[in-house]
Amino acid sequence: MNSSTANMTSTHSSRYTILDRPGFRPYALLGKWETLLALLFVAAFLVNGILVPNFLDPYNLADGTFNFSEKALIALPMALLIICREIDISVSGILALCSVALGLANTHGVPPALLLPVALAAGTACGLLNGVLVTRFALPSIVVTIGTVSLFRGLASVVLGDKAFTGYPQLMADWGQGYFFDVIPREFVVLLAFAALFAVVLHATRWGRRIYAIGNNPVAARFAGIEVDRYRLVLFMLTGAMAGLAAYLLTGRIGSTRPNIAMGWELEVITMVILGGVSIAGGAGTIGGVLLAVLTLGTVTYGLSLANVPGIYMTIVIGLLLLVTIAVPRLLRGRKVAK
Amino acid sequence: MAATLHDPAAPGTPPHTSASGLAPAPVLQLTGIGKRFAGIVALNKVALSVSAGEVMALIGENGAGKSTLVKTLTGIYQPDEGSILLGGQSVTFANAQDAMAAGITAVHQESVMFDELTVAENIYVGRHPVKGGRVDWARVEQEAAQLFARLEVALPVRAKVKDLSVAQRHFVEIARALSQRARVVILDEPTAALSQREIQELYRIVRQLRAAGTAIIFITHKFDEIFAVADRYTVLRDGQYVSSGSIADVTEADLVALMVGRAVHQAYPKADVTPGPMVLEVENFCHPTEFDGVSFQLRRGEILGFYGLVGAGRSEVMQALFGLSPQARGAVKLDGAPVRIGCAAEAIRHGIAYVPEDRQHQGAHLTMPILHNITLPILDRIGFFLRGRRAEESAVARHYSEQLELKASHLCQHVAELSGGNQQKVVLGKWLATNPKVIILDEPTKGIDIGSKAAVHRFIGQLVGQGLAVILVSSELPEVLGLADRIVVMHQGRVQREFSRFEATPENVVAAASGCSPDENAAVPEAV
Amino acid sequence: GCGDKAAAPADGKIRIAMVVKSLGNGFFDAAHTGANEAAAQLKDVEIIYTGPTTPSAEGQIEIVNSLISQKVNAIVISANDPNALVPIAKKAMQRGIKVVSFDSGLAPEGRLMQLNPSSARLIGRKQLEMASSAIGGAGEIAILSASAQATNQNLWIDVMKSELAKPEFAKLKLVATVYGDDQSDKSYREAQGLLRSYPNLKAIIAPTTVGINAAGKAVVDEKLVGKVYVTGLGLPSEMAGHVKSGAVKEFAIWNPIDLGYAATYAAYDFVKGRPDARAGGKVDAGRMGSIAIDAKGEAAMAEPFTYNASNVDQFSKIF
Amino acid sequence: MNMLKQRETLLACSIIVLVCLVGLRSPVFVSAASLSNLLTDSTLLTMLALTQMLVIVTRGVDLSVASNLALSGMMAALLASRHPALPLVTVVLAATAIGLVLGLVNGWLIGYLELPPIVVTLGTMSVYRGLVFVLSGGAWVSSHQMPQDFIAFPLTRFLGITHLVWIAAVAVLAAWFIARHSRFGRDLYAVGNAPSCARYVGIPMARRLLWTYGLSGAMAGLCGFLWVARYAVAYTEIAYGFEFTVIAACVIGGISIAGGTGSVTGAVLGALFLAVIGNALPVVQVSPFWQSALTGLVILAAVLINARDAKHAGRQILPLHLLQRGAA
Ligand SMILES: Nc1ncnc2c1ncn2[C@@H]1O[C@H](COP(=O)(O)OP(=O)(O)OP(=O)(O)O)[C@@H](O)[C@H]1O
Ligand SMILES: Nc1ncnc2c1ncn2[C@@H]1O[C@H](COP(=O)(O)OP(=O)(O)OP(=O)(O)O)[C@@H](O)[C@H]1O
Ligand SMILES: [Mg+2]
Ligand SMILES: [Mg+2]
Repeated sequence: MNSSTANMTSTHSSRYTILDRPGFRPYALLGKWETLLALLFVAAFLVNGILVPNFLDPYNLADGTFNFSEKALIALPMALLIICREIDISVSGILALCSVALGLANTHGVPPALLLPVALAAGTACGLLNGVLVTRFALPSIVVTIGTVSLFRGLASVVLGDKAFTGYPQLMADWGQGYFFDVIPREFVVLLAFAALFAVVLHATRWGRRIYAIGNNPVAARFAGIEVDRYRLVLFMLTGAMAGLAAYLLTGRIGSTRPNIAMGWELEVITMVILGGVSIAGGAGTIGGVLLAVLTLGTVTYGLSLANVPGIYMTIVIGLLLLVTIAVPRLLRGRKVAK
Repeated sequence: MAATLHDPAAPGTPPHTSASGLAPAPVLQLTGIGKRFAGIVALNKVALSVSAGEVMALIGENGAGKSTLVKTLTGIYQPDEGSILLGGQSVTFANAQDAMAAGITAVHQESVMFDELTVAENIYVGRHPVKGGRVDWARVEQEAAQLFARLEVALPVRAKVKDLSVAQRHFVEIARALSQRARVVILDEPTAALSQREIQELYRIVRQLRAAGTAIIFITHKFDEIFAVADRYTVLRDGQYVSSGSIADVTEADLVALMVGRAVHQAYPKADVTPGPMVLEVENFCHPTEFDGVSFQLRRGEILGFYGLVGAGRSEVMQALFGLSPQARGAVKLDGAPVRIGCAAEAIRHGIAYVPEDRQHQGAHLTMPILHNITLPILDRIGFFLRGRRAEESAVARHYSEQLELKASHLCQHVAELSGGNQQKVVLGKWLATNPKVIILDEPTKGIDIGSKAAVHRFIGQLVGQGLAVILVSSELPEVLGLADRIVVMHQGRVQREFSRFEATPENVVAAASGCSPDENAAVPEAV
Repeated sequence: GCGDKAAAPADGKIRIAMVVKSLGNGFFDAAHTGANEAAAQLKDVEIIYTGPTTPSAEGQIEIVNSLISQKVNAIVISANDPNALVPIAKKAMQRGIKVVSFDSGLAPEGRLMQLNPSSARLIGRKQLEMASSAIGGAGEIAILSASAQATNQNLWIDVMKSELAKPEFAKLKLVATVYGDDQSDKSYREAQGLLRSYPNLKAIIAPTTVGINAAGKAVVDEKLVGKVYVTGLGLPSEMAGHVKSGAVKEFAIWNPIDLGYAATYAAYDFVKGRPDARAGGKVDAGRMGSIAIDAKGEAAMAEPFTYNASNVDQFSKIF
Repeated sequence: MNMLKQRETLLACSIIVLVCLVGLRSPVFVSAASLSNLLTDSTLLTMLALTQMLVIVTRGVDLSVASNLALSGMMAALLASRHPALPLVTVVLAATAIGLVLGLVNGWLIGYLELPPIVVTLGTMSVYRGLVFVLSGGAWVSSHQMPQDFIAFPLTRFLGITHLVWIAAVAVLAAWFIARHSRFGRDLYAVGNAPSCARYVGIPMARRLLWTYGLSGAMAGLCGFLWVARYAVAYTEIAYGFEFTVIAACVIGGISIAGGTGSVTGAVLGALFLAVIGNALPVVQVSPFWQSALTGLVILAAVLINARDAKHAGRQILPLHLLQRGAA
């Protein structure tokens, strides 16, 4: 650092002046995805609060967070993966396999306190497999994980057959559906803590900066001395580990393991991430956006389910929400001029 | 030969008899063209006119708006104001197809290539000839082959484009532009990726076209080219029309003054540095397919030029040196100690920097801010938490941006929004910021305008004065001859010869690059 | 019983939520009809009919969660997983909501009562009897189930396996149990696989509606009508075609309308805190009379009803 | 070109080896009847894989095919059951048209609004599936409600071959023609290779994408009818999750998710490969609990074989000097 600052003193004045930041443009702030989501969230909240009885009850709001906390925990590393131009379709399979690992460990008398490490280890191992296949063999991650999802879920069903694991310790139930101070669901606290952690890593550290750089242009990132494959591998393992954590919480919450646990969650998780403004082409997106998307989706679906709208109508609503939120900005802005 | 290149008598075009003589009515006339992007005025009331059988040089600094003008002419952008008259009639183009139909084609600055398609198909992509409801492949291949035969470029029409070298790809693009029997052909920096020999080929083609009555707009930053092929010039500065006239009436210095608005010292400012101790020694560097037995040494304060035809393997050697090619073998010593460089991060740690030749793919992160681009390789130095280090980051980025005369409005601007030459400057700045011992510059001034080029050269000179060792890979002969202390010439993956500054002459360097061994360098075998 | 903490809605009606395995299932739609009938008779009952899109325990948990928030008075549920729903059901009961399971039961600690459509033994046995009578008492049979995770299917399959040991079924030989995941294409392929791998197969028992349909179609397509018989559980409205084609001679199902009707009555009794509404007691079930609850909190209705060519058309108009 | 051929040969060989292995274990599998059954069974997957291939070639993906199939199939079934007198052709055309419209919606959003395909089709996937429920009221349409000719159509034989196979054969030929010999198809390859370059050569990208997804939708519509008629039942959940099977078929067939490459032969072989596994597993009597794991393993193996092959193809720099000599 020192010698380069020394160089800087010999500044040769350029013909052009370059500002440090763009001038403040409120218009640009309005155009941001997060602003849009925040507005949507507030709107959904208000509409629900006015139209749906029981919605504003704090206990109900707290309970409502159970519906998305585990999925959102997986959405966090998934966001990093997608920013990095990768994707993991196998998360729900990993979750099932981790839950089976928990069940096996539990039935073989592993003490309750050691169950969480078991789930995390199992998840990390699954993520490692994905990561190795993707990095070592240079395969597209969507292809690899379409294969591994059926492998992981298949292994779960091989172990379980038509049986189920039950009888999990109270500790897991406490984390899965317990509360802090009798009001704040523990799962939600875990989610917020991890969201903060991920946000710091992605937005305030050099790891995060490099993740963006890889997603933006993997070749140039390699040329800039970033060990692209190592980052990818670690992100896959992280996703696996978070799926393991989700498995621990979900299994604790429902107290049983079957091979079809969390079936179809991958699409819900990816929906959260994409609605959160993470670009599927990589290189763009924020954790704040993902969290807002999670809360918005949670509010909308919880409001609908309090109004006893059948689940299948909810899928329509979510599908439309996804389409509308990406289409409206584009329609408002007019057709983009491509480079 | 020339007359057979193509038949310009497209419907509605009066046949031209000769390229010389009094200028006929312009084929293409632009008046008052304006184009802005989100607050940036790229073009402001630009005027331009070209006649049939004329080569118009369009010149201007980086970011002057040349490429933007090309895009508005070819239907890729729609101008915000102004009019385009083609053959005396006002036209508007909603898309590239309209422009092609009207007889305007271009070879764009960015490569427009479809890697998985064959050479022949790349020429006809988007307008395959159809017979009886199906694509007439026989005709596609036949016409492509004929086209290359007329251009006197040998290319297998069935090869996939991804297997071609950069220069070969460029000829495919040129062939595409010519295949359309256009009235106006635009070449946007066509020589940036070509070496001397291929540039000569291109000149020949341009002259053929001119003789056949085509109007040609030729964009370049190299003045020798302007004087070699152009008849007239038009200068843009900051998106505005400055002047135009006949090439015969101006000198290089006049043009530079028009472009930049001030005088520029064109000399190559190689400071007289006595080379210091040895920094880098490369011994018998090999790669299974790309190069073989490459050895050279580099001292502190020295500039080592690498010259060769495009495809000679220089870039591959440099990338291997930078740890990007795991298959490479050989002994590398840094400051006398043997090192093994397995990845780019290690190379950076050892104080090596590599400015890649392909800025779009290997160099820049296009949708990231300038600031983040420049500090990317030095994040380790800045710290783990980047929040709160913003001032340091800005200082570094600002320093190098100013040294290189970057034209940008603010540091948070995405690199994609910069003009081609300014993107190159960002990449250069990013590597200079690593504060290296050895910097490898692979075509560092490709696409950079003359004023900035001088700034870059001056800056390189300064760094060398401070003890930096530079490897300069360049296909621009004057640059290599002017800057380098020694010149290594490569041919087909091997070192053909090494010249000291005093031995090197344009003739013997080019001869070596074409594969002549030292003793026969008097007799250049092929026309260069 | 415990005090009624759940707040009654403004109009004073008792709200009973019927949570089914998944929406769009004819069987549960019929149960809904029964529940509405009971509500009409009870006058002060409002039925909320709901269920997830796909038959998943997680989906049902979300729904029960929202029902707790709505402070309904009772939840009548057919569970996709007997254990996974226990914690949430317990939570509902802690908040004063009466939980009664029907059709596919919850584990005992998660509900006050389980209303079996019939006993598992009867259902399993019935299917074996139908298969046996169709093929003349002897031959190879196979089972085509839904997914390996479906609780009640597995229960019936276990019953069938133990019943097969009995002398009256000694000549029946169970050669395979396969799973079609309640997808028509997979079930069809599995049925075809059975027909091909076991040339001597005489009957396929499919205790699931998608399965019995697919097996019927596979038998027709393989031109084995008259050689291989399909039987199992299905709805008359969905099975009429296969009975006509001859692939299915007989099939069984209990009356889902009655099941929904009785479950609603039972839940009402619990909400009202009737003294008999407890394990070992009985519930009053309107037109069905009273239903006894055994010591494990389970109650069973009648033996499943058998349908064949003579009556299927008549019932197919009803459910 | 040569490399591509090799990869497809490899896949074809692995299919044959797979069939032989299964045949060794359970000889019924290689009987003529069984193999013809296999062919019939693979048709729907094959047809969907063909249009999915075109979509993937443009760097897109159509996740909504299975939902589209369910919706068009349900509409066809409702139409046929409510109006039994309607000629079958009308029903088929109606199903195809519905599919086409649903596909065009995707295409419009992706082509004209330039929205990312995976996001758009993820959204329409939910919407279409939900609409099946809404429009059918959640009720089944069962075999006895459908007209006889409706149910009979897919498996009726013409010249000894089922209609399904005929239709699939026509679809394969049509897709081959589109992919190899039509301007439309060639433009798709160009778009997939370099989307940003497509506009430079005047390819009407929006229109091409519109019709590519339209085609995928129309095929889903047709398959919707065939599916419902074949299995003689329509309900909300039909073909749930089938989109991933279709994509897996394409991927196994060597169609690159990165766009720009892929052949009809690849798509067909990929679909056949999965059909063989799907048909073999019930016959070889492995434990049903192993099925999913085995399928996953086999898919991974196929993908790895493909990858290994791709590595061999590698980037080889053409011997430039030879060419130059030729020119001189
Ligand atoms: N898509 C875009 N969005 C915003 N600004 C743009 C865009 N394209 C070009 N510009 C701006 O327009 C100006 C003109 O750029 P242009 O590419 O035409 O320059 P040029 O003369 O071709 O330069 P060079 O010699 O470096 O290629 C530049 O200031 C550039 O930043
Ligand atoms: N067949 C190919 N496929 C893909 N990229 C290629 C191919 N051939 C060359 N390139 C790219 O083009 C660039 C030019 O490399 P090449 O080996 O042809 O010449 P060079 O001597 O290394 O470069 P130069 O002479 O331009 O400095 C390389 O960086 C390489 O990445
Ligand atoms: Mg330019
Ligand atoms: Mg090079």
